[in-house]
This record gives sequence, structure tokens and C-alpha cells, in this order.
Amino acid sequence: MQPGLYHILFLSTALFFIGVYGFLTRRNLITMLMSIELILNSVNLNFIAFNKYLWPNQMDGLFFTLFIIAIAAAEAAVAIAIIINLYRSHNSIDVENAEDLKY
Amino acid sequence: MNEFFILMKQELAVTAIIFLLLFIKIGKGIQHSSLLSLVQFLLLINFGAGFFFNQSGWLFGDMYQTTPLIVFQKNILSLGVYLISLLCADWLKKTEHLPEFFMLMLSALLGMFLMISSGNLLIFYLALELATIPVAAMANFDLHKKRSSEGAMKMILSSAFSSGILLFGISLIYGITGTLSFALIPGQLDGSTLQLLAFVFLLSAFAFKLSIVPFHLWTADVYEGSPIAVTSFLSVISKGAIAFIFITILYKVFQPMGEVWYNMLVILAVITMVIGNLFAIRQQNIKRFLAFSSIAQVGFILVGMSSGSEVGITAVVYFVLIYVFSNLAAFGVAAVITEQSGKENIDDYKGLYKTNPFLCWILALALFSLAGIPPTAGFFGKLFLITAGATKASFIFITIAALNMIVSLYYYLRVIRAAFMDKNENPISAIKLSPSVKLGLIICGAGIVLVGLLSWMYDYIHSLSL
Amino acid sequence: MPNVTAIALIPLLPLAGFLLLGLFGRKYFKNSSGIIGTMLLLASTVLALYTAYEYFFVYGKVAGVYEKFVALQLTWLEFSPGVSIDMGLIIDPISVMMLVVVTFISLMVHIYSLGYLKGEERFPTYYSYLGLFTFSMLGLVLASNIFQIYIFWELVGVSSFLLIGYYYDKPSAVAACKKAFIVTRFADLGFLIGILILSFSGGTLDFATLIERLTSPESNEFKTAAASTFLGASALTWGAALVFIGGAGKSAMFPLHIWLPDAMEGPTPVSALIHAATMVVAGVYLVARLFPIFSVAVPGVLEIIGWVGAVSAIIAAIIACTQTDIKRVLAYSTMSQIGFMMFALGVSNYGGEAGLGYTASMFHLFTHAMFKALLFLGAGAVIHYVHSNDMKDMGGLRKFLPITHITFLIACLAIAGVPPFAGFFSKEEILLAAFHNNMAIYWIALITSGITAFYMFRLYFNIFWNKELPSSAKATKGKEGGFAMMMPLVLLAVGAAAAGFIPFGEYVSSDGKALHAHFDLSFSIAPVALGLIGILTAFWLYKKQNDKPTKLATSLGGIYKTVYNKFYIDEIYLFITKKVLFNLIGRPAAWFDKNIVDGLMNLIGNVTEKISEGIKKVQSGKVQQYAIYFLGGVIVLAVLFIYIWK
Amino acid sequence: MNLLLLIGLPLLTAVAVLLSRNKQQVKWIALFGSVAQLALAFVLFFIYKHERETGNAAQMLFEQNYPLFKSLNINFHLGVDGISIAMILLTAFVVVAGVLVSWNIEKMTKEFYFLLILLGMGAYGFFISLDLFILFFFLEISVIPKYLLIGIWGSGKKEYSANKLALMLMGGSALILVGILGLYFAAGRSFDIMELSKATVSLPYQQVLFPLLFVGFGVFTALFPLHTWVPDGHSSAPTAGSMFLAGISMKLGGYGCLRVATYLLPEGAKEYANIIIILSAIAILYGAFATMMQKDLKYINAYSSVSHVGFSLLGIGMLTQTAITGALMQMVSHGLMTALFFAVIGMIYDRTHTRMVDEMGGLMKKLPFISTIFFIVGLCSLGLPGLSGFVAEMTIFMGSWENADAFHRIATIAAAMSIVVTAVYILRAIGNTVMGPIKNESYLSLKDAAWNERLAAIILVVGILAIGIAPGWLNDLLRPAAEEIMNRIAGK
Repeated sequence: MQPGLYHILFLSTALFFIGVYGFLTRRNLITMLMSIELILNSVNLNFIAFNKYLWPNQMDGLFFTLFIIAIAAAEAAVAIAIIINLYRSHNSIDVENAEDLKY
Repeated sequence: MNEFFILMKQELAVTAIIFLLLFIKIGKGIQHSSLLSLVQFLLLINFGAGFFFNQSGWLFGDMYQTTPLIVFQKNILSLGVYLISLLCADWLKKTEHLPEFFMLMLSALLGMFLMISSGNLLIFYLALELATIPVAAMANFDLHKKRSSEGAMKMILSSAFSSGILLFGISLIYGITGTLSFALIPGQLDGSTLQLLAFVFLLSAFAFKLSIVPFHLWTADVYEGSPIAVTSFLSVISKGAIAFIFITILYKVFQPMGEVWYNMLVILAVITMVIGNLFAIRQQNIKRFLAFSSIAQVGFILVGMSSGSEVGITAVVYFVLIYVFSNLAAFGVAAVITEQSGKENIDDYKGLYKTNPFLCWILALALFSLAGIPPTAGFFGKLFLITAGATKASFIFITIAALNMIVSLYYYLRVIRAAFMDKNENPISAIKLSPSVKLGLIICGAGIVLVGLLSWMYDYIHSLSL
Repeated sequence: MPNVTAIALIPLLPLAGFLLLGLFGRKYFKNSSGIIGTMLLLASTVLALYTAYEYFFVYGKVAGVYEKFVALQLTWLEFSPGVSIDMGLIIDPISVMMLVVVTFISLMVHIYSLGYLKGEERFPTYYSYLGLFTFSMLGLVLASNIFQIYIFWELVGVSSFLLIGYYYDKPSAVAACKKAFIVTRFADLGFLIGILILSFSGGTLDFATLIERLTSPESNEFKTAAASTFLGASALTWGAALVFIGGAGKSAMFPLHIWLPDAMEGPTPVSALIHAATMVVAGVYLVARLFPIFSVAVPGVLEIIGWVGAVSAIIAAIIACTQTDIKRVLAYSTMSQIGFMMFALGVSNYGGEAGLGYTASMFHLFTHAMFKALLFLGAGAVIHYVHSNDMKDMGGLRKFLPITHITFLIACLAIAGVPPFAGFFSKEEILLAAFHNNMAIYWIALITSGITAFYMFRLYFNIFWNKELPSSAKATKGKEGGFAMMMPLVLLAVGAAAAGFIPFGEYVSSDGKALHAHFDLSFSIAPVALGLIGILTAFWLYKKQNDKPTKLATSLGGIYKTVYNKFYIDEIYLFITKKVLFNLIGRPAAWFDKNIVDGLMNLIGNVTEKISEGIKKVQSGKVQQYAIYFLGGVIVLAVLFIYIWK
Repeated sequence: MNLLLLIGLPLLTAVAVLLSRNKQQVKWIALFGSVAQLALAFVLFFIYKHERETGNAAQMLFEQNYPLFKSLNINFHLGVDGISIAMILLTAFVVVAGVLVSWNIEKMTKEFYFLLILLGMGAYGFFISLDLFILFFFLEISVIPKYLLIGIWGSGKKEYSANKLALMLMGGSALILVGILGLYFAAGRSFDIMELSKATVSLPYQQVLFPLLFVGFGVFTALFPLHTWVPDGHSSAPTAGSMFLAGISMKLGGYGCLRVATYLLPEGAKEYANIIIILSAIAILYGAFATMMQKDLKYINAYSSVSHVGFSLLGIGMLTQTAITGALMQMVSHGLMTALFFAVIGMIYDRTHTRMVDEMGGLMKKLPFISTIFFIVGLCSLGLPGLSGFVAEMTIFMGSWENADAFHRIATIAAAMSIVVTAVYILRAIGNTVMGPIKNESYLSLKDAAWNERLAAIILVVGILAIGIAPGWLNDLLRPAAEEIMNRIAGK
């Protein structure tokens, strides 16, 4: 059968919440980063789907997706750089080891 | 084509500086002091450039727009950056990666420029990220400090998270309206549940960037962790930029939902002011203290925003202008002291007046301005924000706002008291101010005093925001 | 119309003295100040006598009545059209009479003090204070406006405060002057409220207008005032009664008399001037001044006045019998004599024969001023000689102080009401007035006059006879005070002896018409007889040193003790002020302010601190918790605005 | 007469003080400046009188109106009527005296005088401004100087007091802010007092705004129970600071209560008059009784200030022309009196190094001048005729008595009772400090007042006597203004 908009939206929403869940629960910084990627991908799906099914005459969603992918890459690059630096000083990439700043 | 250069002059100027720095970096580097003064000069030029050939227009279809007001806002930002480059000179000279620092900071600035004049959600998103990611990198600039990298980590992760939320909201809006252009969206809005949801997502992303309670929690940690130059950049420049675009989007794009976001702003403003103040009371570290105080200030900005008329825009822009001077002055003093003595706690400021009267007076001016006590400009800024908030004549709201001024006064006075009154057998030794720092502080002080008393400035902004 | 400048100068000259000596005395007039003050006062005395002469004899009566003038009237402070404090000079028989009395006695005291206080290093201050007092007293006498009289009323109060506290480093003196001021102040509160009531119902502060409006039953002010009642009494009654409270306070009427005996801490000449002759009779003068209102409008109040006067008279007389400090004895006798004047007014009516009491009261005021001043100055001479106030240090002084002795005796006879001395005539008139109006008061008065004779001669014998001091004392103590001290004694003695023969009714009466008091000898038998009995008892008890008095005292036992302790009235006051005022009101008020009001403010602060301490956990440093709050915020907002707000 | 001088001259003085090189210069410049201000105030007074006598019946004289924030219709609108003139005179007197008594300040002299002059400027500006916005501006401008003066040069638990004062006054101004914003929007976007006095504000608005404004200003003038900053603030402040606080700052509040709250919101005033009366009657008695228990001279004066200021609030609450005139007189009189009182206390403290009543005694012997002044001020505060206090209080009583109902009568009598209590505590203070035997041998070597102290005291005494002996001029100054206010209240 042909997947309709709602299937895709369902999928993307599921992805979104999986991402959020991962972000909230995982202790490993890299994994948290990955779950953010999940969120972004769910958004990409959204855009594509909306563009394909609802507003096929313009390409806004498509372009947006492309940009999101690009930005996500940049973000990931900076994030990983920071995480590496964190690892240098903390000798771990566990989020629970980086809680000095509080109150 | 010619128009293109005129409309985008500030962006182009910043880009030019970035590339210049890049070439310098690639080529054989100059030693930092001269490079720094060069950059300061260029930034001054960039700031000056804002005052000529101002005209409004659109570029790239509806992607990019500029109006005199927007140019003015950009000027405020570039002025702020210039002041930072002056105030943090001592620290900047020391960092081994001076060009990179400026490249990052300026690209963030570029992002903010684009963000302010964006006319479309796509470019808005791009600009937002451009304004965020480099700052995260900057936050980590004390490469060997644990706290610095922790702060940076917190920032990049949570901002990535928030942009995820933002994007989800945008995607929903796109799904509903089928357009990304600010001009077209309002026509499509009818306040349906889904739209509200999308709006809430969008708003929470803004709230995160503006560090509105309860989306503010990253703020203090990042501020404390990162070097003061970055902290001041975060707390003044990016806050200002976000405030500008936020108010534009609220007033333009979500204008049909005015009723909804008014209520939201009221709620958020109240809890932001209260929580921010309550946290600020207890802080010891000056950077953290200023972080929370700036959260409370954002609460006041929201009060002004809630007005929903050009009075609100004027008040917000005016306040941000004053806020740039006041907060940067405070940060500047803190930067000098941290740089010279490595001390960051309020208790270390005890007896400062004995040794550094000039710094103390600037600090006092800045803090009183933040607290909104005349004759400093902060008084006028706060007053007009509250006036704008009062246009809807909900007395409880503005009463709460006014009462919050008492609490804020209380903790600002704590610092003043430490500096002026408390005894201290070994206070911070007398500090020799480098000329650029002195210049920066004097500019800030002058701004704090004059912006309020020269009332035509307010009227000028008002005329722009009509 | 008498000469205005002359009248105006009478009070102004002492004022000039006050300013001159007060500001520059200590520097420039260290020694000459006494002379300056005396000269100025001499001038105003002359002016006063001249005024009196002009008023009574040159100007004389118009239609059988001495006219009232308001010689001069300056608006001092206007409250609202018609209601204003004016500074005026009122000229009528009683004010002229008072002018003479005040200036004359004051002059005597000025002269006397030249000798009495010789060598004092605060001489100029003393004379400036005297000047201030004389000025204020004269202003009070000449007041044409009820608020003006209040103003000078307060001023005499403060100058008496200053003079009682002249020896400011004596704790007892400080206590006394505070007491005097505060007690009279308390009475003045009544006076003030009385003024407010009267002026409100009269719509004016000016005496003449006030009296005219509040006494004529057809004026609508009178109607409204009489109609508006509070606790059953009309506004007029309240006003008059409250004003009288003020008068009672100044004139040391029971139960507001407690300050007077203590006031004897001041220098003796001061007691003579202020606390015998002039200030203390201000109350009487006030009632006399407003007499038409009292008598015509609110007769009820006259009853009160009469009884207060009578009670004070007898109580004071009884207490006086037991005191051993000669000045205190005189103080109580003063109180008792003022009691006479008061109830004389109380039993009087307005106009004609019935107005006898009024005349009598004024007459007695006049004579009393003479002999009481004389008594005090004489006592002063004694004290100056033996350096003690107490009877037990005295005795047989007649040899050492001949002039003092004679003059003192004259004064005693005068006050005892022995003819032909001054006291006799005035007292007879008073008794007569009482006799016609109120028998009870008459009997009280009769008995009191007997007691008066007794305690005065007890005093006399104790000082000048009784135990004999060794004549060697003469050598040690030196001779009697000089001319400056003796001259006033003699002059006053003359006055005390002769003043009675003035046909007083001619000049002073309630309605201004001449009043001829006719009383037959048969009437005056009783009082004179009683007086003689009193004198003889005193003679029998105190002529020679013996143990009769102590026996008597012991036989009376508890009664004597009570009387000796002045009926414990002071103690009652002490209880009220210390226990009630301070402990029951002041202390709680201070506590409340410190802990409740102040505490509340601090509480707010502390609560804020606590809260901020409590919520710090939110900032846990865990980036994921931040994200949770973030999401929580989103969800709350969404729920709020999607489900609740819509 | 250009009213800008009144702001410009102090500003000039302040700048000159900042630029001056050594302590001596600072002092003399400050003195010169303040004397010039006094002269200016007198000139203003006489020109004003002349204007009035020549039949200029305008409500406000010498009006000046410059647009400030056009888009918000905020104008720099200046003008004076009798009330302002009286207050300006008071300020000028206190400023000169304050400068004189702090002659021997050694610590940060320059800053001290700078702040002092600034404080004065704020007061001048406040009294001449006819635009609520700048009125508020000038009201707030004094927060910094007050705080620093107490905190830096103060004594005792100065930080606490300074904080408390600053915060409570800030709280007051917060309420005021809300109040004037409410007025602004209720009356069609105008801060101008003259316009607002003609505008009609609907009753519900008045009912909300009046308490805000009155309580807000009330905090400044120690309205019970918001007076608690007064004792601490006054007692911790340096002498000149206390003089300014009690002499001027508290008057700002009273002036605001009258000119802003009562005048602009007459209906609200009528609504709440009784509450005001009750509160102020309480304040009068309660302050007096609390004073009886104090041992520290400064606390004595602080609490008695609460009691005395209560009178002026009572007068306002009575809402009759005479009472309001009396209230204003009381403000002026109390300003002079309490300033003098604090000055004397300061002089005594500088010599005996104690303010505890029961540790002193017999000062009269060694300090005749200071003691005499102490006498005078004490007698003034217990309302002795011939001194200013009497005139003011009597006027208030007469005015209060004009409302003929039992409630007002009882309130008046209650207030009048305080004259006895006042006598008690004043005489207690005088008796224990000035009179009596010398308790402490070291006092035998004390020196009497120096020239500057004498001058300061004399200046204030002259003021007190000028009102006490010939109150006519003050009455003529205030009565017409009070009449204006009454007309507004009566709805004429």
C-alpha cells in the first residue's frame, strides 16, 4: 500500500520523541548528540512530507531540509570538538562528570 | 546591484573584516596588540558605517529586508561588539587565538545581522544557527579550563536541542500555512490548536535564547564557565539581537494571535523577573550574579514587549541600547578585576573604593542603571518599559514589575556596599587601566548618563519604529 | 482713651530686658545686668501706675461704668475670615489692676534679688528670665484674644519652668521644674480643647465678640452651642469647664496642685513673684476674664469652680499645718488663699449686688499679692540668714532680723484676717459673698480662715520665737540682708497694712458699675474670733520650745501622718505616670515598634532569602534536567493556552 | 525668574566640588554654593511676593515648559506656588546648615559634599516640577546619595539601615510609579499636574490610584506603620545626613501626598480621608509614647519625627483649608526643627562621644550655647508659642475642629493629647542631658560650639523664630495654595 501523509507524520513524531527521550536519558555525550540528530531528522521528514503532500507546487520544505542537514553537520562538528576538549579536561564524555557549574 | 551594497552594507563590512582576519591568520600573523587595535579600528568603522546611506528595502525576494530601525538595531549591536573589543582588551591580548576569536565573534554578529533583517523563516533559522554555533565555540575559549568546556558543552547541547524544538515548530507552521515568508504567514493564521502548538514550540525556542524562565537554566552555567568577553557578548549582544527579532516576529508574524501571546508574555515576564531576582540574591560569583540579573532584566524587556504597539518596540530598543552600556560597563569592570587579580567573587570587591575609585564609580553607575535609579539612563529605560507594559492597564502586572525593582535594587546594592562600604584589610590592589579599557569604560559611563538625559534619542527611536 | 504707647511699653520693656540680657548679658553686663533689669522694670511700673491713674481717675467712668478698651489689635495669625489670633491690649478694671500688681511685685522682686542673689555667676540669666516672665505675665493680663491669652499662658509656664530650674545642677530642682511644666501642660490640654470648643461655637477668638455672642440668648451662636450636647452637657458647658481646668492647673487647684510645693525649689524671690503673687492667680484671672460666659451662659460650671476652690482651700490649709519647710508652708497657704479667690468667683453672679464675689475675689487677689509676696520675701530673708528652709534650724530670730520680723508679723496678721490689715477686708467680702450664696462653702471658708491663722502663726512663732539660737550665732551668721532686701519688705508691709482701705468695689466689679459692699460688724465677729483662736493656739503650742506639738502629733497618729504626707496625692500621681503611662503604654509601644512593625519588614526580607535558598536546587547543573524543565515549560504553556485559555 | 537656576546652581556647585583640589576648597565651594542657593531662594520668595501683591493670580508662577519626551508627552514643566516656595526656603536653610555642621568631615570630604549638594538639588527639582515624570525623577534621584551617605559616613549598624532605607523608599516609589502611570493612562496620556488637575478621573480609578500614591509618598514621610526606616535611618546617618533625611526628604513625601495624591485625586482623598486620619492619629500618639522609652538622642528625635509628621498627615486627612495650611506649616516647621535637633545632637555627640541620654548631664555648665539651642529646639518641638511648632500645630487643631462630627473631634483630641506626652519626653531628654549634675568628669574639659556650628544653629533658629513670632508671612504664602487644593476637593 501507498504510505500517506499520516503514516509519515506518525513516523516523524515518533522519531522526534525517541530523540527527545534519548537526549534526556543517555549519559554519553555523543549519544545525546545523536539523539539530537534524530530530532532534526524527524523535522526533515516533516518538511519533506508536508512539501510533497500539501504544498507540492513550491520547494520550500525541500530546501529547508537541505539547509537543516548542512547546519546539523556544522553543529555536530562544533559539538564534537567541544566534547573532545571536554574529554581532555575531564577524561570522560559522561554528562554526569560535567556538573561543576550549578546553583 | 548598487542597492544591494547599500542595503547590506553592515553585513558586508563584517564579512570583510572576517576575511581580512582570515588572511592575516593564513599569512604570517602580526603580534596581537597591533592586530587588536586594528580590529578595534575596523569595528569602529563598521559602527560608523551604520550611520550613512540608510534606506529601507527588500533583497532576494522576501528573504532579506532592512529598515532604518533595523539598521539602528544593528548599530547598537556593532557598538556593543566594539565596546567588548575595548573592554576585554587585556584578556584578548593574552589569548593565543586572537584572530579566531574575532572571526567567531564577528560571524556570530553577522548571523545576528542577518537574523534581525530576515524576512523568512528559512533565513531566520540559518542566521540563528550562525549566531549560535560560533558562540558555543567561543564559550570554550579558555581551552584549558574545565568549567569553560563544561559551559560550552551545556550550551551547544541545549541550544541544539532548542533548535530542534524550533525546527519542529517551524515545520508545523510550514505544514499549516505552506509558506515560510513572514509576510504571508499572518494571512494563514486562524489560531487553531495546531497553530498554537507550533507557536508554543517557536516561542519556547526564543524563550531559550532570551533565557526566559523556565528555559533559562543553561544561562548561568554558560556565563560562569566562559571567559568574560564571551559572557558579555552572550548577555548583551545576543540577548539584544534575539529581543529585536523576537519582537518583530511577535508583532508582524503572530500579530493575529496577539491575545494569546500577550497572556503568555505576562506570565513569562512575571516568573522570569521573580525567579531571576530570587536567584540573583544569593550569587557570589560576579559573572553568575550578572547572569541572573540579566535574566531579571529580560523579564522587564518582556513587560515592554507585551504592549504590542510601537511604544513597546521603542521601549525595547531604547532599553537594549541602555542595557548595552550598563551591562557592558559592569562586565568591563569585572573583566579588568578578574584579569588583574583573578578574583571573581563579590566579597573580593570589598574595600575596592579605597584602591580603585574610578572603577567603583563606573561600577556604581552601571549597577544603579541596571537597578533603574536616576539620573542614570536605566531609570528611563525601565520606566518606559513599564509604561509600555501599562498600556493594557493591568495594574497587578505592572505592580509586580515595579515591586521586582525593589528586589533587584537589593542585590545590586550588595555589590555597591561591598565596593564602597565594607572594610577589607587586603583589598584588590590599585589597577593600572590600559588606555583602551579606560576609553571603553568612559564611553559606557557617558552612555549611561547621557542616553537618558538626551531625551531626543528616545523620540528618534520612536520615529524609526513607527 | 489711655495712652496706647505707654500701655504697649509696659510689657515691651521687660521683653527688651530679656533679649538684651539673654543675648549679651553673659558677655557684656556681667555685673550691671541686675541694675539694667530693675531700671527697665521700674520704668514699666511707673507706666503701669500712670495708666491706672489715667484710667481710673482722669478718664473715669462713662455712664457709671468703666469702659473696656481694646487699645491696639494686630492680626497675628488668621485661620479663616473672622477667626484669627490677634495681639491686642485690653484695658478694663481688672487688667489695669493686674498691671499694677504684676509690675509692682515684679519690681519688688527685682530689687530684692539684687541683694538676695548677690555674687551669683548666672546673674544675667536670672534677670533675663525674670524679664521674660514679667513680659509674658503682662501679655497674659493684657490679652484681648482667647488664643493670645493661651500663648502667654504657655510662656509664663515656660518662664516659671526656667526659673524653678534655675539651679539646674540640683536634681531636685530639675525634677521640680519638669513636674511643674508637665502638670500645668496637662491642664493646658484642657484649656486648649476648651478654646477650640468655645471659638468654634462662638465663631471668633476675640474676647469681646466671644462674650457678646455666647451670653446673649438670642444670638444663634448661643443657640447652636447650647443645643449641641455631648454626654448630656452642652458645648458651652464643656468649653467653659475645660477652660477652667486650664485655670485650675495654673492656679494649683486640687487635684492639680501637686507641682506648687515642689516649685519652691526655685530661688525664693521667684517663688514670691511667680508662685505667690502673679502667675498662680492667672487661673483666677482667666475665670474672671470669661466671667460673663461662666455666669450667664453656663451656671453649672460655677458650682464646680466654687467647690474646687473651697476643697483646695481647706485641704491646703490642713496640710500647711504639718509642713516644716517654711516655703512649703507658704506654698500651701498660697494654694489655700487662691482657693478662696476661686470659690469667691464660684459663688458670685453677674452684675449688681450679686456680683460681690467677683469683686471680693479680685480684691483678695490684690491684697494677697501684697502680703504673700511679703511673706515669701521675708522667708527669703530668713533663709538667706540661716541657709536652711527648715523650721528646726530656726528660732528666736526676732533679735537678729528685726525688720524682717516686724514685716513678717504684719503679713501674718494680714493673712490671718485681723483687722485692720488688708487681708481682713478682702476675706470678709469673700465670706459675705459665700454667706449669701452657698452656706456649705461659707462654713468651709470660715473654718479654713481659722486654720489659716493657726498655721501662719505656727510659722511665725517657729521662726522668730520658740527655741533661742545662741547669740554667738549672730557673729557667725553676720547681719540682716542689706537695703536692697529690706526696702521691698517695708514697701510691701505698707501695702499689706493699708491696701484694705482701698474702696475696691468702686473700681472693680463684675459689670463695671460701682459696688458698695456693706457688712456689719456682727458678721465679721465669727471669722475674726476664729482667727484669734487660731493665733492663740499657735501661741500656746509654739511660743516656747516644748513637746506639746509632738504629743499632739502622736495623739493624732494616722491622721497626722496622712496629712503630713499631703494625703498621698503625689504618690498617686507617681503611680499613674510611672506605672501606667510608662510601663503600660510607653514600653509596649516601643516594644511593638521594635519587634512587630520592624520585624515585619525584616520578615519580608528573610522570607525572600529563604525562598531563594529553597529554589536553588532547580539549578542542578545537569544539562538533561535543564532539558526536562525546557520540555516541561513547553508542555505547560501548550496545555495552558490550548486547553485552558481557549 | 528662571526656575532652572534652582537646579542649575546646585548642579554647578556639585561639579565645582568634584573639580576642586583639596578639602579646604571643597568645603568653601560647598558653603559658597549653598549660601548662593539660600540667597536665590530668598530672591525667589520676594519676587513671588511682589508678583502676588501686584495681582498676579495665576495658580503657578514662573512656569516653564520644555518638551522632554515628545512621543510620550513628557514635558520638563516647572512652576511654583506658595507651597513650593515655602519648601524651597526650607530646603535652602537646611542645605546651608547641613554644609556647615559637616565642616569637620575628614573621610572622603569631596564625595560627601558632592552627594550632599546632589541631595539638595533633588529636593529643589522635586518642589518645582509640575510634571509627574520629572517629579518622580527628582524624587528617585535622591536614593543614591541617601544610601551612600548613610552607608559610608554613617555610624552604628549603618549598612543595615542604609539598605532598609533604600529598599523601603524604593518600595514607596514603586507604588508611586504605578500610581502615576495609572494617572497617565486614566487621564489621556499626560503627566502634567496642571492638566491632570483639570482632567476628571473616574471614581473607580481614583479608588485604586489614591491609596497607591498616598501610601507610596507616605513611605517617604513615615506614614504609620511604614515609618520603620525612620528610626534606623536617622540614627545611623551622619549628622548632615539625618538633617537632610528628616528635614527635607520626609517633606518630599508630605508634599507628594498633598500635591499629587490629594490634589489630583480628590474623590479618592475623600474616600480614604478617615483611614488617613486614624493612621496619623495613631502615629502621633504612638510615636510620642515610643519616644518616651528611647535612650538614644537620635532615636528620640527620630520617633518624635514620626509623631510630628503625623500632624501634617492628620492635617491633610482633615481636608479643610486651615488644616491643610497647618499641615504645610508643620512640614516647614518640623523640617527646620528636626534639622536643628539633629545638628545639636551631632554637636553633642562630637564632644561627648555618646548619644545615650543617661550617660550625660549638666552639659549646660560647659556647653552653654549648645545647651541653649537644645532648649530652644526642645521647646519648639513641644509646641511653645513663639516658636514654629506651636503655630503649625494650633493651625492644624483649629482646622481639624472645623469638621464638626464626633469622629474628627475625637481624632483631634487624641492628637492634642500628644502635646502632653511630647512635653514629658522632651523635658526628660533636656533634664537628663543639659540639666542636672555633670555625671562624667571628662565633660569638664569640653569646648563649646565652633563658629561653623554656631552659624548653622543660628540660621535654623532664625528660621524657627521667623515662623514662630510672625507666622503671618508663611500663612499668606500657604493659604492661597491650600485654597486651590480645597477648591479642587470641593469640586469647584
